[in-house]
Amino acid sequence: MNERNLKFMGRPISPLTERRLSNFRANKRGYWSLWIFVVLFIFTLFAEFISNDKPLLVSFEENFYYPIFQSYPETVFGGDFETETNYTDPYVIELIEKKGWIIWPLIPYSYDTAVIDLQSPAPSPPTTQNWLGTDDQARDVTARLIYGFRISVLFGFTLTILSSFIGIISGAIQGYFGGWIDLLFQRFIEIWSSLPTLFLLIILASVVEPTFWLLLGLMLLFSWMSLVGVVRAEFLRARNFDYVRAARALGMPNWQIMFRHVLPNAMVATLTFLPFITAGSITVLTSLDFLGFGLPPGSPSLGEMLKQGKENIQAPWLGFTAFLSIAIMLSLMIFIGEAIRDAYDPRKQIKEGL
Amino acid sequence: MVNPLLLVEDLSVDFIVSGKKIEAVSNVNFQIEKGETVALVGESGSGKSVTALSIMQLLPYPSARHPNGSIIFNNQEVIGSSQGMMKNIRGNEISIIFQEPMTSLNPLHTIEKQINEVLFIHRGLTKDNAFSRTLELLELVGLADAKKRLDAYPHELSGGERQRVMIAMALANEPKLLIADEPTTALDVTIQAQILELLLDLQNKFDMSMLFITHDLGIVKKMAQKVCVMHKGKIVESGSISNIFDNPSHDYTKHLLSAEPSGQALRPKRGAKRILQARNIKVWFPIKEGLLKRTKDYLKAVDNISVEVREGQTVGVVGESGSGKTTLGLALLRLEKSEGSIEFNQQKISEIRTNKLRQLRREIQIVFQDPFGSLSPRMSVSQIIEEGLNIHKIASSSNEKTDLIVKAMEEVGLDPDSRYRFPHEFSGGQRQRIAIARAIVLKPKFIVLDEPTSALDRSVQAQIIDLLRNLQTKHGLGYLFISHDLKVIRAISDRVIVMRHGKIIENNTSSRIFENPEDPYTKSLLAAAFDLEVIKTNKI
Amino acid sequence: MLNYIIRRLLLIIPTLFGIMIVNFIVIQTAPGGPVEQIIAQIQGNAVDATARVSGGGAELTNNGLEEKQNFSQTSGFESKYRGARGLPPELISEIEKMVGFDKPIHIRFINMMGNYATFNFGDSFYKDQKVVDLVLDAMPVSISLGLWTTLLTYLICIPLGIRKAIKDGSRFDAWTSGVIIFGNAVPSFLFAILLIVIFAGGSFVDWFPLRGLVSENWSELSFFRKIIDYLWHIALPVIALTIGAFAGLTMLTKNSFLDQINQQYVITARAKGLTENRVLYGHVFRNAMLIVIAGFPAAFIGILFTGSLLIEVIFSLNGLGLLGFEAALNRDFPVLFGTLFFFSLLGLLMGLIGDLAYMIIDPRIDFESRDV
Amino acid sequence: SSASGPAHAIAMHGNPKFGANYKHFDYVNPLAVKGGKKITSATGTFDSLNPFILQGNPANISLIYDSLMVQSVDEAFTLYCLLCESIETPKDRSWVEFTLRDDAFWHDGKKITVKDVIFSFNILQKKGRPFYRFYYGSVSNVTQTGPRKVKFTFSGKPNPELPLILGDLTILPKHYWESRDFSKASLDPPLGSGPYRIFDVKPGRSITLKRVNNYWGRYHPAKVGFDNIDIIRIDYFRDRTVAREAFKGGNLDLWIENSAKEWATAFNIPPVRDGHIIKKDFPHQRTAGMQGFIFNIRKSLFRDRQVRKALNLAWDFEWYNKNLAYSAYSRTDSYFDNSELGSRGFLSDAGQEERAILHKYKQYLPSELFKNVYIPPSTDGSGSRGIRNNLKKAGKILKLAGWKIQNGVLVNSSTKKPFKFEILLVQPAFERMALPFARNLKRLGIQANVRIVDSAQYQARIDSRDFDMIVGAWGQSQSPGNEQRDFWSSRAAIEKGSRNSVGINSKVIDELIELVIAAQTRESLVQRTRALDRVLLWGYYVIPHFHLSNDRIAYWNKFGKPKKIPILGEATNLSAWWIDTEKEEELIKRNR
Ligand SMILES: Nc1ncnc2c1ncn2[C@@H]1O[C@H](COP(=O)(O)OP(=O)(O)OP(=O)(O)O)[C@@H](O)[C@H]1O
Ligand SMILES: Nc1ncnc2c1ncn2[C@@H]1O[C@H](COP(=O)(O)OP(=O)(O)OP(=O)(O)O)[C@@H](O)[C@H]1O
Ligand SMILES: [Mg+2]
Ligand SMILES: [Mg+2]
Repeated sequence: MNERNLKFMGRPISPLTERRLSNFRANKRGYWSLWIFVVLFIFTLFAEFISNDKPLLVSFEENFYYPIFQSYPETVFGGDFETETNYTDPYVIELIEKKGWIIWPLIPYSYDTAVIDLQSPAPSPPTTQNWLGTDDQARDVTARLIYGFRISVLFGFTLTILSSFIGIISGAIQGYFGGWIDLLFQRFIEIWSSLPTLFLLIILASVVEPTFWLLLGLMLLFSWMSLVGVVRAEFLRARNFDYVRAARALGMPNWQIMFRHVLPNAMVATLTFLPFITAGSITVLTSLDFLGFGLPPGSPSLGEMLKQGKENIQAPWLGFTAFLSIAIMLSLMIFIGEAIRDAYDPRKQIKEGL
Repeated sequence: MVNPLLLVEDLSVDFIVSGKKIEAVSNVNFQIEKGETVALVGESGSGKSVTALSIMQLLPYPSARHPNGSIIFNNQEVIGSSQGMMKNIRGNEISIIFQEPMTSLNPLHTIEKQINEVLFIHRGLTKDNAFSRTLELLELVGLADAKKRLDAYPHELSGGERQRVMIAMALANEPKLLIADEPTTALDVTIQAQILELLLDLQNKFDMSMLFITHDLGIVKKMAQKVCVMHKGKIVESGSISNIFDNPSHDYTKHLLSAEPSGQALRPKRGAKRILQARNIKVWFPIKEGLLKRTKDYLKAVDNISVEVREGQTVGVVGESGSGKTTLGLALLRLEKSEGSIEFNQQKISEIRTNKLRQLRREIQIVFQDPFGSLSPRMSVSQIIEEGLNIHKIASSSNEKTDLIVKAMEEVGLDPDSRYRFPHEFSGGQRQRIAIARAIVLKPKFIVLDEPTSALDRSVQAQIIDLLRNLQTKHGLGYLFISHDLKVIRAISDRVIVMRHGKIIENNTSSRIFENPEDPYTKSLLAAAFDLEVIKTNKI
Repeated sequence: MLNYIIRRLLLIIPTLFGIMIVNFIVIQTAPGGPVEQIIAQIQGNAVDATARVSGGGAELTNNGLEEKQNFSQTSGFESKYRGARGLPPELISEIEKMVGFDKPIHIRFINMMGNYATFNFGDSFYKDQKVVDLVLDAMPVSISLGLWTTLLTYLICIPLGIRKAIKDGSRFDAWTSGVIIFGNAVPSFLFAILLIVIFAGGSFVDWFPLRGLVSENWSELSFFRKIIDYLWHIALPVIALTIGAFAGLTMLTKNSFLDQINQQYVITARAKGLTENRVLYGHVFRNAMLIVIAGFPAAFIGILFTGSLLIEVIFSLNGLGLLGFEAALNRDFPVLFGTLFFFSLLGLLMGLIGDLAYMIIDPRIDFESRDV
Repeated sequence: SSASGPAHAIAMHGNPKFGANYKHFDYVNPLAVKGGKKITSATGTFDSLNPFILQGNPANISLIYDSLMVQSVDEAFTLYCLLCESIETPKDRSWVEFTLRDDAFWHDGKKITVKDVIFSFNILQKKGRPFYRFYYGSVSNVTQTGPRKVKFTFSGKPNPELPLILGDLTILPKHYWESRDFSKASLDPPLGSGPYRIFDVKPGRSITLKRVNNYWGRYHPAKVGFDNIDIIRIDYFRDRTVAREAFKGGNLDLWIENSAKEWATAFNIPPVRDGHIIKKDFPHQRTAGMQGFIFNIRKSLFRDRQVRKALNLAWDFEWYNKNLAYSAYSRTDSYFDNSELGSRGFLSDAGQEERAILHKYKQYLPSELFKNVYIPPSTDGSGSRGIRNNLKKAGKILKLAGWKIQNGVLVNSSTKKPFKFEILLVQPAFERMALPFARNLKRLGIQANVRIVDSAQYQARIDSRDFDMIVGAWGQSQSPGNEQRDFWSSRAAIEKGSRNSVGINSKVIDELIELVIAAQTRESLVQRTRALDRVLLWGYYVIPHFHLSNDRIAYWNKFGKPKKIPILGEATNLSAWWIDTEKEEELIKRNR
C-alpha cells in the first residue's frame, strides 16, 4: 500500500478527496474563478478600510486618531459640532491639516457619502476622483459597488444556502418517500407558494422597517420552493435505482440513503441552479426596491444600482457597473459550480496525461 | 494470402485514474479469421473486456489510451479512425454483447425500440419490417411470450431476459464479427445451450467470426477454434483448442484448467436453528396498459413459494431465466413488496416496521445479480464497503475500519490498493466481488447470493466458494444461493430448489436433485449442464 | 395510476380552497384596502401602480400637467385644488358599501367562494369589466410573450446545452458560457430600455415599434402582413425576455447531459453504430431531460403570468403580469382573487401534468410510497 | 365686479379682461390655419370614455365637450360664456342664472337646451365621481327659469366662487344618456358638442379626435383661434422613458417634460441640434403652491416652532439644485409662489390691508414676522461652508429649545429621549431630497430614517396622521378660495382625510382663511392671501422645497403658435397652436 499521507489542517485527506481536489483543480476556469471570487469577497469584507469617508488615521496635534474604530466629535479637531466629525467636509480637512495630517483609505467615500464638489450634476460621469462616476444622489459608484457587492453577495449566499438546504431536504423527502407524504406536502407547497409575497411585505413594512435580516427571512419563506420541484423529480427517479435498494439492504436509514446515495446522484439540477439562485436573490432585492419594500433607502446594493441604471439611461456607467459586476459574479459562481460538478463526477475524464 | 478479418497487434490500453496510470492491457496480439471463433479466457480483471471494447473503440477516451498497438478490421485501422467509419462498423459489421446486460440497456426505451433501432439505421427497414424481424430475433433467443414483452422496459425484465435482448440486438444485423463478452452468464443452461446453438448456426450461415469471452471452459471447447489466455493484461498463451486444453504451458493456464468448483457442500448441524422461514411468498407484478396505465393482468413472478434455510445451510436456487429467482430473493429480504410470511430467527419480519427491520439488516445480506447497478456510482469502493460498518457501528476507530475493508477485499481477491477507485473503473468480475465483500464484511447470519460468481473465472470462483464455505463453517451462515451454474450449485448447496414460472417444481437435497431428478425440467437442465451434446438432441 | 390522477384531481379542491383562504386573510390584513385606494384616487394622491416600475422621476408633485389631464375633465388646471376638501363620512361608508366592505370579513369570504363555485368571478372595482373579460383581454399578450419566449429558450438552450456538454471544457464551451451568463445578468428591463433606445427610438435607429402587440391598422392588413406585423411587434419584447432565460436552461441541459453521457447504455447506443446526434438526441436526451422537459409547463406558466411585468410596462402591453400587479397595488380585490383563483387552478393542473410527464418520460417513476 | 345684470363673463374678483364685444382672446392667433395632425402622448392606459365616473380609467376626451363657460388663461380666474349667452349673479353671489345660447348644437344636430344643463348637473352629482358631490354640494336648487334660462341657488355660507364653479360645468346630452347607463364605464364614443369628436378608439393604446367641421362654436369669440388641428391622436404609453423615445424618434409631435434630469440630458440629439425639435422653457405665472417636507405638528417632537425652524436650516436646497437637479428649480419662499398672491419683503413695505390684518393678531404671532423678511435658509451650494453655518445656527436654536448633545446624539434635556423621527415617502424620487437632508440632520445629532411605502399604506398612514414627516404639496390656484379651509383650518386638522396634514390648529389662521374666502376684490384677496402666507411661513410648518416657473415643452418644429404666452403658461394654451405647413414640409424633407 502506498498511502500518500496528505494532510489538511491536521486532518488526513482521503485519496478520494484528493482525487476530487485534483479534478477541481483540473478545471482551470473554475479553479481560478474560485480564487478570484474569494479574493473579491475578502476584499469587500474589508470595505470599511478600502472605501470610507472616515480616514484610516488622523494625526492632530501630535495625537493619533482612528476614526474608523472610534467616533470623535468635531470639537476634538476644533470644529463646531459635538456630533461625529464629518471628515469629508473641506472645512474639517482644513482644520485638521493645519495641525496634522490625514491618511485616507484608497477610496475616500463610503456608500452613503455625497460627493459635494461635483463637476457636473449627478449622476456624473467617471473621473479620476470618482472612478466609476457618481449615482443620481451624488454618491461614489465605486464605493457603492464595493459595499453593494458585499451586501448582495452576503444576502445572495445566505439566502441560497439556507433556501437550498430547506428546498433540497423537502424535495428529497417528497421524492424519496412518495405516497401521502408527497401528496400532502405538495399541496402544502402549492398553498404556501400562493401566499401573496407582496402583501406580506406590505404587512411587514407596516409593522417594522425592513432590514437585511428581515428581508432575508421573508425571502427565505418562499425562495426555498424553487428547488423542491427538481429535487423531488430527481429523487422520484433515483429512488428506483438498484444501488438505493442495495443501500436499503445494508440497513441504511432512509435519511442516510437520501443524502449519501440519492442526493449525490441527483445533484445536477441543484448544482446548476445554485449560482442562478444566488444571482437571483440579488435581483430579488432589486425588485423589492422597485416596489419600495427593499432595504432601507440609501442602502448600497447592486439591485439599487441597477434600478438607478434604468432610471438614468443617460448615465450608462450606472447600469453598466451593476450589470458587469453581477455578470462577473454570476460567471465566477457558475464556473466554480462547474468545477465542483467536475470534482464530484466519478467519470470525469481528465485530459492531461502523465 | 487473405488477411484475417481482425488483426490485433501489440495492443495496449492504459487508464489514468487520479493521475496514476493503470495498465489494463499490454502488447496483446491475436487475429481472427473469417468464420472463426476465438475464445478469450482468463482471470477476472485480466483485460478481456477492455480488449473487446478497444476493438469497438468504446473505451472511455481520453482517460483510456492506447499507448501502442493497432487493430485492423477488414483491412482498416480502427484505432483513431473517424466517427463516420466507426459508425458504419459498429452494430453492423461488428456487434458486441456486453458483459453486463443489466446496465447496458437504455432504461427509458422499450426493448422493441432498442432492437428496432439497429435495424433502422443499418438496414433502413420500415417499421413493420423491423417489427417482424425484432419479434423473430426475440423468439430466436428464447424469450417466452416475445410479443407481449415487446413493450416492456428493461427494468421489468429479469437478468437473463435482458441478456437475451442484448444478444438479439447484437445479432440483428448478422455482423461479420460478433464480440460476445460473457453472453450467457445470466442464462440457465438450457437457454444457454439454445443460444450457443443459435450462434453456431449463424456462424455457419453467414460465415460470422466471433470473439468469445467466457469463463466457462466447456463453452470454449464447444464453440471456439482458438483460445487466447489472458493474465494480468497480457496474452500468456494462445493456440488451438486442443493445444491449449491438452498441453497447457503457462502456469496460469494450467491453474485455470484445473480449477473446477469442488468440495462438498456443508450439511447443517443436526437440529440447527431455522434462520429463515418463508411461507407462501407471492410477488405479482401488475401488467399495465394504456396511457392511464390501468392494471390489466398480473405477472406472477413468485407464486406461492415457501422456503426455509437453516443455520449453516446453503439452499441453492436454480431454474429457468425469468422464473422469479431474483424476485424471490428480494422478496425474502423485503426489498420487493410481497405477500406471505417471512420469519428470520423466529422473528416475523414480514410485518415488522421498516425501522425495526433495519437493525436486522446487518444479519441479512444480499449480493445483487447486477453488481454494477447496486454500487453507488459516486462512491469509492472503500466507501461502499465501509458503509455497512458505519451503519451498524461495527468498527469504532477508522483504522479498525480500514483493516476490515482491506481484509474483506483481500478475501475476495481484490487489490486493496484499488479501494479508492470508483465502481466503473473495475472489471465485471471485480465489481461482483466488491458486492460480495460488501456483504460479508458485516458478518451477517444469512445472505442471499444472486449469481455471485457468474462473472468470475473458475479460479477466482473457487476462491470465492471456499471463502463462503469457510464463513459458513466458522459462523454457521445460511445462504440462499441463486445460480445457473449447476456445478457451483452442487459444490455449495445442501438443498436445491428448482423454479419455473414462479413456482417451485422441485425441492430436495442437493444430492437427490443431482443424482435423481424427478421433474422433467430438472432433468433437462441437468442434462444440458453436464453434457453440452444434449442440446442437439434434447430441445425444450 | 388512474387512482393517483383521481386523487390528485380531488385534492385540487381543498388546495384551491386553502389558497383562497390564506390569500384572503393575508391580503385583507394588509394595511390599506380598496377604500383607502379610492380615497387616495379621489384626493389625487394615488401614485399610479406602474409608476413604481416605470419611474416617473419627477421631482415635483404638483407640476405635472399630464397628471391632471387624466384626472380633471374640466377646462381649468386648478379644479383639483378647488375641490380639495375633507371627505364626508357618508362618502366613505358609501365607498365601503361599493366595495362590499360593509360586511364582516368571513361573510365576504363565504360570498366570494359561493360565487366562485358557480364560476362567477365578479367585476373589477375600478374598471367596468368582468374579471373574466379582463383576464381574457390580457391573454393574447401573455400567451404571445409566454409562448414565444418559452419556445425560443427551449429551442436554443437544449441544442446549445448539448453541444456544450459534448465540448465540455473547450473554447466553444467557454465563450458560449460567457455569452449566456452575460445575457442572464442583463436585467431584462434595462435591456428592454436599451433595445428601445437603440432600435426604436430617436437617438439611434427606428426599426421597431415601441408598443403594442400589433399595429393600429392591423385589422386592415392581409393575412400575411398580419403575421409579419405581429412578429415585428413582439420581436423586441421577446428578445428582452429571452436574453436572460438562456443561461439556466442551457447549463441545466449541459450538466444533465454530462451526467448521463458516460453511462453504460450510451456506450451500448454507440456500439449500435448510431451517429453521435442520434446517440445524444435518441438516447441521452430522454434520460437527461427529465427535469428540463417536465419543467416545461411550469416554466410556461411562470412566464405567462409573472415573468414579464416590466416588459409589459415598457412595451405598453396589457398582459396578465400587469393586470395582476395593478390589481394588487390598487387593491382591486375581485381582479386579484379572480386571477389568483384562475391561475392557481391552472397551476395545479399544470403541476399534475408535470408529474404525469415524469411518468411518461421515465416509466420507472411512480408516486407510491416506498416502505419496503 | 359682481355685476348685477346679465354679463358675458364673470371674474372671481374685479372685471373680466375682455369686454362684452371682444372678438377673440388676445393670446390666440385668430387667423391660425386649420388642418394637419398632431400626435401627443399620455402615460398609463385607458379603458373608458366616461371621465365623469369613478369606475374605469378614462381617456382624456375633454375636447369633445363644451362647458357653460370657458376660463381665460391669461387672467387669474375669469370665465367667459360659451354655451351660455350670459350669466347673472347677485352681489352676494347666492345664486347664478345662465341664459343659454340659441345656436349651440350637439354633434347629432340636436339643440343644447336647459334640460341638458339640469341633466348634467344632476347626473354628475348623482352618479359622477364623488368629488362632484361636494364640488356642487352648496347648490340647493336648480330650476329652469325661462325657455333658455337655468338658475342655481346656493345655500350655506356665501362663497363667491360658486358661480364660477358652475360655469365650469360640462354639459352632457340628456337625450343621449337617457337611454344609457351613465354609471358604467364604456368605450362607446359618447355624443358631445365640442370642437372635436372621437374618431377612433384603440382601447389602452390610442384615441384619435377629429375636428368637427361645422362646430357650432367655431366663430364664438372664446373659441376663435383655438382648435386648429384637424386630427389629434393621443398615444398611451405605460412607460415615460419609452414615450420620450417615441417623441425623439418622431412618433410624437410634442412632449412636456416633468423631470429636470431628463430635460437636461435626454435631448442632446441631432434633431434638437438641427432645430427640428424645438426644446424650450416657457415661463408661466401659475401659482406654484407649496411643496416641502411637512412636519406633523401633532407629534410632540415637532410641536415646538423653534425645533421646526432649526430643522429648516438643515436642508441644503442650493446643493441639491446644483448637484442633483441641474439647477432647474427655484426655491419656494411662499405658499403662493410664482404669483402676485405670495407675500414678499418686509411687512412694513407690504400693502395696507395686509399690514392691518397682521397687526391685529400681533400678540399671537412671532415677532420675527414683523421685523424680518421671510427667506428660506440658503447656502452657497458647496455642501460645506454654507450648510455648516446653517447647521451651527440650527444647533444653537435646538440648544435653546431644550435639546443637547450627549455622546454625539441629540437628546431632550429633560426627558433624555433622543431626537429621532421618520420621513415617510411614497414616491421614490423624493429619496434624493430626503437622504441628503437626513445626512445633514445627523450632524445635528438627529436621526432621521427615510421610509418608502406603497400608496395604499401611505394613504392609510396619512389619514390616520401616523407620520412624523412627509413630502407633500398643496397646489394653489390664481384665486384661493374655500379650499384653504381644508388646507389649514383647525377643523380640517381633526377631520379625517383632510389636506391639513400638518395639523395646523390656529385661531389666527382660521380667521385669515375666512378673510381670504370672503375677499370682495382682487386687491383685497391678494392682500389677505399674502397675510395668510406670512403667517403660514413664519409658523415653519414645512421645509419648503422648490418650484418650476417654466413649462418644459419640446416639439417637432411644425407648429405655429400665438405670439403671446398667457399668464397660466403656454402649456395651458396648446389648443391655440396650429400646424405650420411650411415648417412641416421642411420636416418631411429632412426625413427623406
Ligand atoms: N474505466 C476504467 N478505469 C480504470 N481501470 C479500469 C477501467 N476499466 C477497467 N479497468 C481495469 O482494467 C482491468 C481490466 O479490466 P477488464 O474489464 O478488461 O477485465 P476482464 O478481463 O473483463 O475481467 P472480468 O472477467 O472480471 O470481466 C481491470 O483491472 C480493471 O480494474
Ligand atoms: N418490475 C417488474 N415489473 C414487471 N415484471 C417484472 C419486474 N421485475 C421482474 N419482472 C418479471 O418477473 C419475472 C421474474 O423475474 P426475476 O428477475 O425474478 O427472474 P430470475 O429468475 O431472476 O431470472 P434470471 O435468471 O434471468 O435473472 C420475469 O419474467 C420478469 O420479466
Ligand atoms: Mg469483463
Ligand atoms: Mg435474476
